[in-house]
Formats: sequence, C-alpha cells, structure tokens
Amino acid sequence: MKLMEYQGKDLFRRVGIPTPSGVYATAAGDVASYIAAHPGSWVLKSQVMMGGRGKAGGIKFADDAQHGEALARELFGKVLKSIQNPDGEEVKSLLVEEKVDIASEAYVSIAIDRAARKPVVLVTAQGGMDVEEVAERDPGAIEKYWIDPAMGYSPFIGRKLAFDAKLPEGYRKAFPSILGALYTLFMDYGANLVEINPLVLTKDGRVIASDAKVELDDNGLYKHPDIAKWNKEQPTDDDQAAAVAIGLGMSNYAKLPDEDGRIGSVGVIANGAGLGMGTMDAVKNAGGGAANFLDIGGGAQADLVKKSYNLVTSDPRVKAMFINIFGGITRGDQVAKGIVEALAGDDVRKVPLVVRLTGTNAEEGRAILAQAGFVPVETMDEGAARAVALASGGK
Amino acid sequence: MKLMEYQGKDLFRRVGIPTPSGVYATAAGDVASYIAAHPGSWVLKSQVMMGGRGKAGGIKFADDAQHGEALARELFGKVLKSIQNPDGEEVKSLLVEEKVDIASEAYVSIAIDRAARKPVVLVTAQGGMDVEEVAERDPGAIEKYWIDPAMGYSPFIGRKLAFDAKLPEGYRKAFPSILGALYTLFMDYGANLVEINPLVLTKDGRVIASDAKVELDDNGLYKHPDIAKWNKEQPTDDDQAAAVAIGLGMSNYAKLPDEDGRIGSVGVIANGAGLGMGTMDAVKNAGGGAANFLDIGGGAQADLVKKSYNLVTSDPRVKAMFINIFGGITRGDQVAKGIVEALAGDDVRKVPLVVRLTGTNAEEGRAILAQAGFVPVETMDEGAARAVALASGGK
Amino acid sequence: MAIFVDKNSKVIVQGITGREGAFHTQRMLAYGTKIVGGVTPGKGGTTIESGQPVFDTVKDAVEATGATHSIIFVPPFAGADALWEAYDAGIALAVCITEGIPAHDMLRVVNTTPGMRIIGGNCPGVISPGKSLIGIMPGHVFKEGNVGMISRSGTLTYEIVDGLTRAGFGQSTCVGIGGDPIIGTTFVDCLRAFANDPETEAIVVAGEIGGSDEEDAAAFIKEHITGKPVIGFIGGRSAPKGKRLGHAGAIISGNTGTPESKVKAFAEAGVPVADRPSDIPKLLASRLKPVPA
Amino acid sequence: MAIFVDKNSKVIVQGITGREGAFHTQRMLAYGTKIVGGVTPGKGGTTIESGQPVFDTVKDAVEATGATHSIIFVPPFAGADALWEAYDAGIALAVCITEGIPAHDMLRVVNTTPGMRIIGGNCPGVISPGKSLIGIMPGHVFKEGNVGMISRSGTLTYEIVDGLTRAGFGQSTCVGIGGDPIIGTTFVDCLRAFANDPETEAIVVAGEIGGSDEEDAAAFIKEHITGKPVIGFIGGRSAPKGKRLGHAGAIISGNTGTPESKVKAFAEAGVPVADRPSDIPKLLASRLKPVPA
Repeated sequence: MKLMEYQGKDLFRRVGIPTPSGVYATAAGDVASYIAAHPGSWVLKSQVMMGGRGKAGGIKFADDAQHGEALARELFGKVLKSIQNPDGEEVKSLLVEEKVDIASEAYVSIAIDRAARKPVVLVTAQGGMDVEEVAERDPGAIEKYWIDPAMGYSPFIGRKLAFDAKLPEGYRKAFPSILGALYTLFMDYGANLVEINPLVLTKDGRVIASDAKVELDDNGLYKHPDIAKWNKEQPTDDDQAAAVAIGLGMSNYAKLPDEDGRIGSVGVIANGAGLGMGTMDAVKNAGGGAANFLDIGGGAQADLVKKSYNLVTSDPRVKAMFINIFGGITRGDQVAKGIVEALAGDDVRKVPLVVRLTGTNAEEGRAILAQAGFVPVETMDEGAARAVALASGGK
Repeated sequence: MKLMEYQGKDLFRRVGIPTPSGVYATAAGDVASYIAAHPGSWVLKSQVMMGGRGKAGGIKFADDAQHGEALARELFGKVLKSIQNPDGEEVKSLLVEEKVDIASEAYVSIAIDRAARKPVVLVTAQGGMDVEEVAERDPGAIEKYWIDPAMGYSPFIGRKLAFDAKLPEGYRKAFPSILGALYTLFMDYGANLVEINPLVLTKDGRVIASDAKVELDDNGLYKHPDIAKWNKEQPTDDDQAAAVAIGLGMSNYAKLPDEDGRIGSVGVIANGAGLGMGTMDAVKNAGGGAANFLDIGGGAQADLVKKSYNLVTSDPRVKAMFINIFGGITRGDQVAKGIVEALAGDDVRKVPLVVRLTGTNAEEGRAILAQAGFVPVETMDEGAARAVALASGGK
Repeated sequence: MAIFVDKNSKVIVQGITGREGAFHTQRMLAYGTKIVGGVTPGKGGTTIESGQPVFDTVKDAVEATGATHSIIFVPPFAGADALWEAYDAGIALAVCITEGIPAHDMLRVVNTTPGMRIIGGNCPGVISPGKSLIGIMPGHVFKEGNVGMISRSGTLTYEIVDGLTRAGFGQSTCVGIGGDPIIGTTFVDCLRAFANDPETEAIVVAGEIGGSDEEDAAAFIKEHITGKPVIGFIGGRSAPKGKRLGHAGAIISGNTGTPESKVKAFAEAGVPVADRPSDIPKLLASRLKPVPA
Repeated sequence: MAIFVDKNSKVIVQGITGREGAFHTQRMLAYGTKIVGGVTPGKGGTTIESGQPVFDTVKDAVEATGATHSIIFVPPFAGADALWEAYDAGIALAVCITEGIPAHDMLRVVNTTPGMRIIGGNCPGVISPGKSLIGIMPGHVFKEGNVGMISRSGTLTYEIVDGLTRAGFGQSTCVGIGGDPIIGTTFVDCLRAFANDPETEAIVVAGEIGGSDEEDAAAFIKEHITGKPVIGFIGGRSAPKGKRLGHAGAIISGNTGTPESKVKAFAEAGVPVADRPSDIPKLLASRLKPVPA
C-alpha cells in the first residue's frame, strides 16, 4: 500500500520525525482561511500517487490567502500527467506547508533488501532529485548500511552514515535520531520503503522531512487497521478490486498494457502465478500477446473457474482464451465443470477457447469437456499456438 | 525502583493487561462516593511497599459506601507491620477494586536471569501464594522459559507455558497475549521484575491481573521521566537520599541493621564497593562489626572525603572509624587532605580513626596525615583490628 | 542422498487438523513421507484418523517422536510464530507453505533462527522423489533420478518437472523456494547443497523476473559449480515492465530483475537459458544421459 | 600468552577526548599499552597531544589503525551504542568501563554481539602485567607472572593483587569482570580461557555475595580445570542478608548468592576459600612456588 505524502507525514509525526508546519485541505476555502490565520509564504502541494507532480504543475507557491485560494481552485480537479503516468491523476486534496529556506537537501531511505534479507539504509548528501539519477551519475555519493533486525537500530548507524555520506555539519546532531525514528516507522508499520527526499537543512538550522514516501506491506496491514482503512480513501486499482470481488487475491488478476503498438488479444487463465507467467511467455513465443492474466490459485472450485472466465472475457481486447491448468491441489474435474458452466450461461461474452488440462484428475476433467464437445490440447506450447491462431481469426 | 500496586497496574493497562475495575483513593470520602456510584462488592487494598499486607490487616472488603468509608478511615494512617518489616509502613492511599469471583489463581513473572543473561519467565498454576513457597514445596509445578531478546516474545511461548504448567483451560486463550504484553512492559520499561500474582481466572471466564509487582532498573529510569517522577511520591530510603545529597550514588551508603542482638560500632569508608565489603569482612574477622558502609567511589576529592566522614559519624552507633583506601584512580593525598579537613572542623562529631592508605600517591598522603599527627596502619587486617579495639573503648 | 529431505526424515505437521494441513498430511503419507505426528494446540493427546498423534506444542511433538522436519500450514498471522516455535523445539528444517506472511515477520524470523533451514514461505515445498515429499506438490509428476531442480514458482515447476520426467530425467530433489519478498532458502543455498550432493549430476534453475536471486545464483554457479551442468529458465520474460504478476517477488526494479539482466548473468556463468519449459529437456540431453523409464 | 590481551593488542579508546578517556589513555600509554587511536564523533582528523589520531567512527579507526581491542569511556546512555559500534566495526574485545548502563541495554547487547568479547560494563578492565593494560587499574600494583586472577570488584582486586605481588606471585592476566547485573564476560568465560593458557599455572577467583557466578565457576572448575590450583575468595560475607551494598550484583536472593552457598560450591570443587585477602598468598604458596621479585 503506497501512502500519499500527507499520510506518510502523519506517520512521520507519530514517530517523531520533524515535518514542516501546515494543513491538509480538500477545499480552496480551507486553504484561504489557513493562510489568512498564518501569514507567510506557503507551498501548495497536490496530493497524488504519481511521481513528477512538480514538473506536471502540481506544486504552487502562495504569499497570501487570496493568492492561495486562487491557486487551490486551479489545482483541485486538475489532472496531472507525466511520462510514467500518461493517463494522469486528478488532484483531490492539497497539503499546504510552510515554505522553508533551504540550506541543504539530503536523501535518506530504508527499504527491504531481499537478497541480504535485511533492511538497507541509503543516504546521500545529494537530495531533492531522483536517487536513481544520483546512483547512475555518482554512485560513490550514496552510502548504504544493512541493519541487523536482531540488533535493531542504534545511533552510531546514523552518525556513521552522516559522516560517510558527508552530510553538512548542520545535519549531524539531528540525523541519528531522525534515522532511528524512520527505522521505528519502517519496522513498526511493516514498510517496504520509507523515504525522505529531500531531508532539508533549513537556513535557521532545523532538519525537516520536506517530502514523505511510504510504502507498506499489504500482508502486514491487518496489524494497523487505522491505516488499512486509508486504503479506501485512495484510488484503487480496478484490476485488484475485480480480483477481490470474485474471491481471489489482490494481485491474482491484471490487465496488461498494450506495448509497442501491439495489442494483446489472448486471455490467460492458469493455476499459479509462475505457470501463468510461463503461459504468457508461451503466447508470446507463439507470436501473439496476452491481453490479461488471471491466476485462479490452488484448489479452485468450478464456481471460481466460471467467475474467472467471465472476468477475463470482460476485457474487450480478448479475442481468444487459453486456460492452462497443471493439476496439483487443483483438480481437473472441477476446472472442467467450471468451464462447461461458464459456457452454458447466456450472460457472458464467449470467445474461442483453448484448454490444456493435466495433473490431478485430468482424465475426469477431459471426459467432462469431451461430453460438452470440447477437445483439450496436450501441451502448453501447443495450446499457446492454438490460442494465438484463434485470436487472430484462425481456427 | 519498586512500584506500588496501583502504579504497576497503571503500566499493565498501558500495555493491555486486564486489571480489575476500580479507583485509586487518598481520602475516605472518595472511597465512599466511588462505591456509591458503583454499587457492588469492593476490596480496599492498602498501597504499601511491604509484603504481607493482607496478614497485617491492610486488605478489607466493603459492600456499600458507608461501610467502605468506615473501613477506609480505619486504614488511612494505619501502620502495617510484618516480620520482614517490623518498623511498619503507614497506609497513605488505597486501591478500591471490584471483588471478583475467583475460579482459579495462577502465577506469572518475568525477571532478568543474570547467569543466562536472558529474561526468564516463571509460570505456575499455583498462584496466590508466595512463589518461593511453591518452589520449595513443589518445584516441578513451576515452568520456566528463557526468552532470547534478539528473537523477542512470540505467542508459542505463552501457549507452551500454559500447557506445560497445566493452567486450567480457561486461561489458554488469554494467556499468550497477556504474557506478550507483560514482556513488552518488561522490555520497554526496563524492568528487573514484573510479576502477576495471582493472575485470576474468574468464574465468568475473564483472566485478570489481580495484583501487580513491578521493579524497574534505576539505571534505565531516565528513559521514562513520567515514571521516574513517581519516585518522589514514594517513601525514600534515607540512606540513599543521604548518599545522593553529598554527591554519591544512591547505593554508595548504607546503614547496616543490628543483627542477633549485636550492634555494629565501626564506621567504614572505602573506595570501591568490593573493597568496602572486604573491609566490613575484615572488621568482622577482627571480632567486631560494621555499623555502616560508605563507598567514596573512584577519584574522590578532599571535599567528598570530608562530607563522607561527616555522614558516617552522623550514625550515633559509630564508635570508631576505619578508612581503607587502595589508591587507583583515587589519590592518597586527596584522601588525606579530606581527612585532615574533616578533623579540623568543629561542626562534626569526631570518633577514633584508623586510616589505611596505599596505592597511588600514598606517600604524599601519609606525609599529610603525619603532619597532622596521625600515623596510618599498613594493612587492612591491621586496620580492622585497631578499629575494633578502639570502638570497644581500647586504644 | 538427495538434499534437505530423504526417506528417513521424520516430519511433523504444524496445523495438522486444519483443512489444508489434514488434506496434505494424507497426500504426503500416501507418497510415503514419514509423518510422525502433528501439532494443534488444544488437541494434544488425540490422534488423527490415519493414526498419527497430535500434540499441543512442537516441543512435545519433537520429544515424543524425534521429528527433525516440519511442514507448516497455519494462517499468515501465525506464520512467524510457527517458525519460531519450530526453531525453539530444535527442528532442523521447516517448510512453510503459508502464503501472505508479513514481510517484516519473515525479516525477523530469518535473522533470528540461525542453523534452522526454512523453505518458503509461500512455497510448494520440497520433494526427493521416491523418498519423501514435504510439501503440496503432485507427487506423481516426479521421478527419482539425478537432476536437482530449484524453482521460485509452484505450478511452473510441475510443468518443467513433467517435461523432465517424460524425457527420462528423474530428479534427486526439487525445491520450490517460494515467491515472497523474504524467503528462508535462496537459489544459492540450494545450489550449495546440490554441489555437495553426489546423487545430483545436473541442476535446473527455474527463475522468474524480478529480484536478484537469479543473478546471485549465476554468480555462485560461475564460482563454485563444476562438473555438473546447469540449465536456466526465466519465467515472465514477456511480462511488461513494472507490472505486478501474482508473485510479489516478480516486480521488475532497477537494472537487476529484468529478463535481460538474468539471461546475461546466466550466460556469463556458462548456463544455457531455455526459451520455454519444453526446451529444458533438450538442453539437458546434450549434457546428461537420460534414464529411460 | 596470557589471555584476552597481550603486548601486541592494538587498542582504540572510545571517548578518547572526554575527561575520563583522556586521563586513562595517558595512564595506559604510560604502562605500555598500544593505544593506536581513539574515537570522538566530530573530532575526526585531529590528534591528541600524545600524538594518537582521533576518528569520527570506530569503523574509521579500525580501518586506519588495524585495532582489535577497544576501551569504552562514554556516558551510560551511550554505552550500548558504543558496544554495538565496536561490534559493527569488527572489534574482537571491548572493555566497557562505563558504570550505570541500563540492564536492558546490556541484555540486548550481549545477545546480539556473537563473537565479540565484552568485558564489563562497570569494570576496571583487564591487564596482562608487563604487556598491556586495558582498563583503569593502577598498573604498578601488578607484576608479570603465572597466576590468573578474576574478580567482580575493582579495588578489592588491587588489594588481593598487591598481596600476591608482595608474596612473589606475579600474574598472567587479571580480569575485573564488573559488578553489574548483566556483564559481557563471566567467571566461567575467564576460567575457560585460563584453562587453555599455558602461561597461567594457578588461578584466583575473587567473588562476592549475590548472584550465582561463583557457583557456576565452581561447577566449571570441578568439571574442566585440572592441574591448575584454584583459590577462591568471597567478599561481603559479613553483609546482612538482603542489604544492597554498592554493587547491584551483590543482592542476596534465594538460596544461591549466600556466602554459605558459594563456599560450599567451591569446597565441592576442591577450591579452598580464603577467609581474608591476606590468606590468599598463603593458600597459594602450598600449591605453587612463588617467584621472588
């Protein structure tokens, strides 16, 4: 679960990381009255998930209430677009924050290093820009430290990183405790990533988290029901919602983007993500492309197979479907039953179908399909080739 | 720092350990109005540090407000005495708690095991009595588990202990989370000991901490200023206060009780607790007894030596004093200077003095003492024998 | 020989009376796995229908049965607890089937259970064909032999193994390491074990896009595996960049994790990469003699 | 030989520019200890008056000097942090002088720094006379020789050692293990090292009332120490039960911790217990030949 900046800063404040003063606003009037009550220079920051909101015109500066209100009106409802996000994202809320006088900008993040199986801290004195850019241009400027979760965080880690990354002296006192608080947030809230970029040293000597990027592990969200419910306030992924609606996991269904002008036209259902990916690969190897991908998981019953069929064909790009089942826990007879039931209904869009069924109860499944006048293919490669041919109008 | 029951239960509630409903009261009127507002059966528990308050008459039962008020008036100001605490302790506050219907009483505690260097959990189904008694009578009834601080607590530990200690089935569901909360308290507040005795299973199926014993590590108190200030609300050890008043550590000065009818009459000052204990032993070996013991620590300056002299002689039992210094960081000349200054003052009680001075700057120190007409002894044994002789009126 | 499990491995099932646990206990017993008992708190002292005793705690089970291996079927929130309980009881190898254990739970578990081998979570388990199955794999697909197989996915493994078996390549041990971000046993751990296993004469590494396990495996192979041919495979090569596909592990990020990066790493280690699962037996055939069924 | 430290031990001082650190650095240098540098965050790049370089971090110090040993003079709240920093930098042995470190900090430190030897906290340090002093002991009291000495207290150690030295018994190594509830190195750890040290021909164990270190030591001696006479001593035998005397460690609790329990344990291990420090050389003399000064 990715958090928006204002949500990330909420967590920052809970663990004691200094953030700029300000207010979260969903109406232009609130922006105006806040600035009126707190004269000074303010930044209006669009609260969106996408990156590059600054370049997209999502950040504005206001010096008085009237100006602030006008800018807020301009921002609310605006659709910000970027190269990574061509569809754009609508601005529904703003964070109004004090405009600080920046002396220096650093970068700090903690992420899970899968290979080391430890949290890894990244620090560089070159903050305020994309860290991938720094990594490419000046890799030596990024200091890393792997924290042993058994030992946990201790201030020497922050001291060492501040010295090694050559953070300006003004950071030194505050940095070890800010990193400690960030580690607390990372561990206590089960984050995949916590990032402060930039961590600002102000001209008056404060060290403040000017931005907040927090990504929490969905599997750990149940421990934090108050945060889990933020999810509902956020733009939901339609695919995830659709998968959950029929009783699958969030990431068991995904529509695939059309790439390089090529439109994927084969719908793919498989049991297991690995086999699903393998099936997509097979479709591509056969000269076609998958339009989407659905993993029915292990032990699917007929009803789920039917619902899955319907979901996949609801994607209008799908011209043919390839169901690829390797029965382990999943039983071939259940899958076959589901297919027959799905095809029997009148309420679904039907497309040419290729089924490959092997493993547990495959014989029984094949018998059910045969009775419905349907002959499954023998191998994955064969099935993929057939599906690609059918999708392009062949037989 | 030992906490009183109501303070321990405050911490229990912070971490989510269920406690009986009730109120803390320092006036009989408050007891009456609370019971009036909450009709039912109530227990009035005297809030004192000493053990055995029940036998000493510190616990009463009331069924209505009037009765409660009368009992409270009786308890406030009462001095409870026990074998362990013959001087007694005055009741200044009460905890008024719901009288629960007890189905079963268990015992659970977590303490630091110095030898294993791990927290150790003790659980027995035989709660409500002194655990030392259980240990003596039926040692097999006590289950132990050493928690690895790197791994921390996990519910299987509580499950395992509940099964192994044969806690009644009613405990099973609640116990792992209560023990988890107790471990959180133990670690987060830096406790030497946390104990629930009894952990009650009520007839209506609740599991509740009926009593609370919490002892925090003084060295870690600075992390919890809100709790550290509770210390001021509690009876302070006079010896500790006296030591702190002259700039020593809390446990650097102790008056020793008179034992077996024998009165210790030698005042002992040494540098270092180990040498101090050795000096007391030497006094005993010489046929005498120490009245008190003061450790001036390392690197003591003349002024501290003078103040220490005054503190030790303020104990009227002291008939002679033995100052035993083995100079490491502590410099013999500073000690000698302090002694001479102390003896020069008119404001102190003077007693016959034996000084043993060796190690760093011992020569200089001896010279200073010699100038004041004073000849130190050579060894600890010799000094102890001399001091004992002087204390009993010898020369 | 084989690795991790053999026919003498004594196995307990954590969560033996649950739906999944009960079902797979019977499948494993049918395969010949030495299931010596199971654990369900509160059901200690009973036995399941097929006769295996149930205990309240893993410690009790280990003490009564001498079990060294465990397979875990518990809900995600109890996954870390089950692994720690296994560790505490002295279990040497725990297979964690549970999917959806919080990454931070696993982070803490893998860093505080030195000496215990954990396979998974979110994995199909491990099988030494003809000897023992500790997992949820369809046993009939596998065949005893001399090819070691490691994979990040479940069903794709069956697909590949089926092809191997049909082509006459039996398997010494197949390990499904699981697709979660933090897992107990990596490709490299398996490769190290296969390198020392005399029964294993060739190795198939079935990777996926995302992460750097394949790159790490390639580096290890280059350095430490000699005299045993290794064949690679990368699932999801057709997946669009950045799209999350079922396995949380399969997110492409930065420069490692791309199919190109993985294929390149394998190539540099002298490992041929099969374009499709059906190519694996062909690539193997030129390096190892199949054993006709 | 000796144990823990010898004349080649390269030592850094954590907190070298603080009052205590600076004072004892000079004393150790005067004794001949190889102090190769020190650490004070923010003073990296400078040198102290006697010429030793100061670094910002322990890692920097270790990389620049090759130090293997560290002595820690920091405030109590920074004690655990200093020990972890030493561990992280690869220090093999850290002497922690700091008094008053929270017990829970030490609990976590000792359980998360496997392989690093910690002596203390709240200890006078360790000295291998004539070779190296890493601590705050008065070096002139000690003399090179073949008696190993371990003690829970500081000044009482000097008292005992002074007697040994005057009686012609020099010391291989003296370790003041410290009096706090949780310490890094116990009597048993020291005994194990002395047992393997050819230079050590006899051992003096100077214990105290409270805790069970002496009982544990006695059990170890009984089992593992042969051919090296051991003399015991228990400080505080005259202390009233339950009274806290300076060392937090010296609280008598339950049945272990009493002088009687300790004397009995030593007796069962064949260890004579001296009634007073001045008896120790006498007990030693009947078992080991003194070397005249």
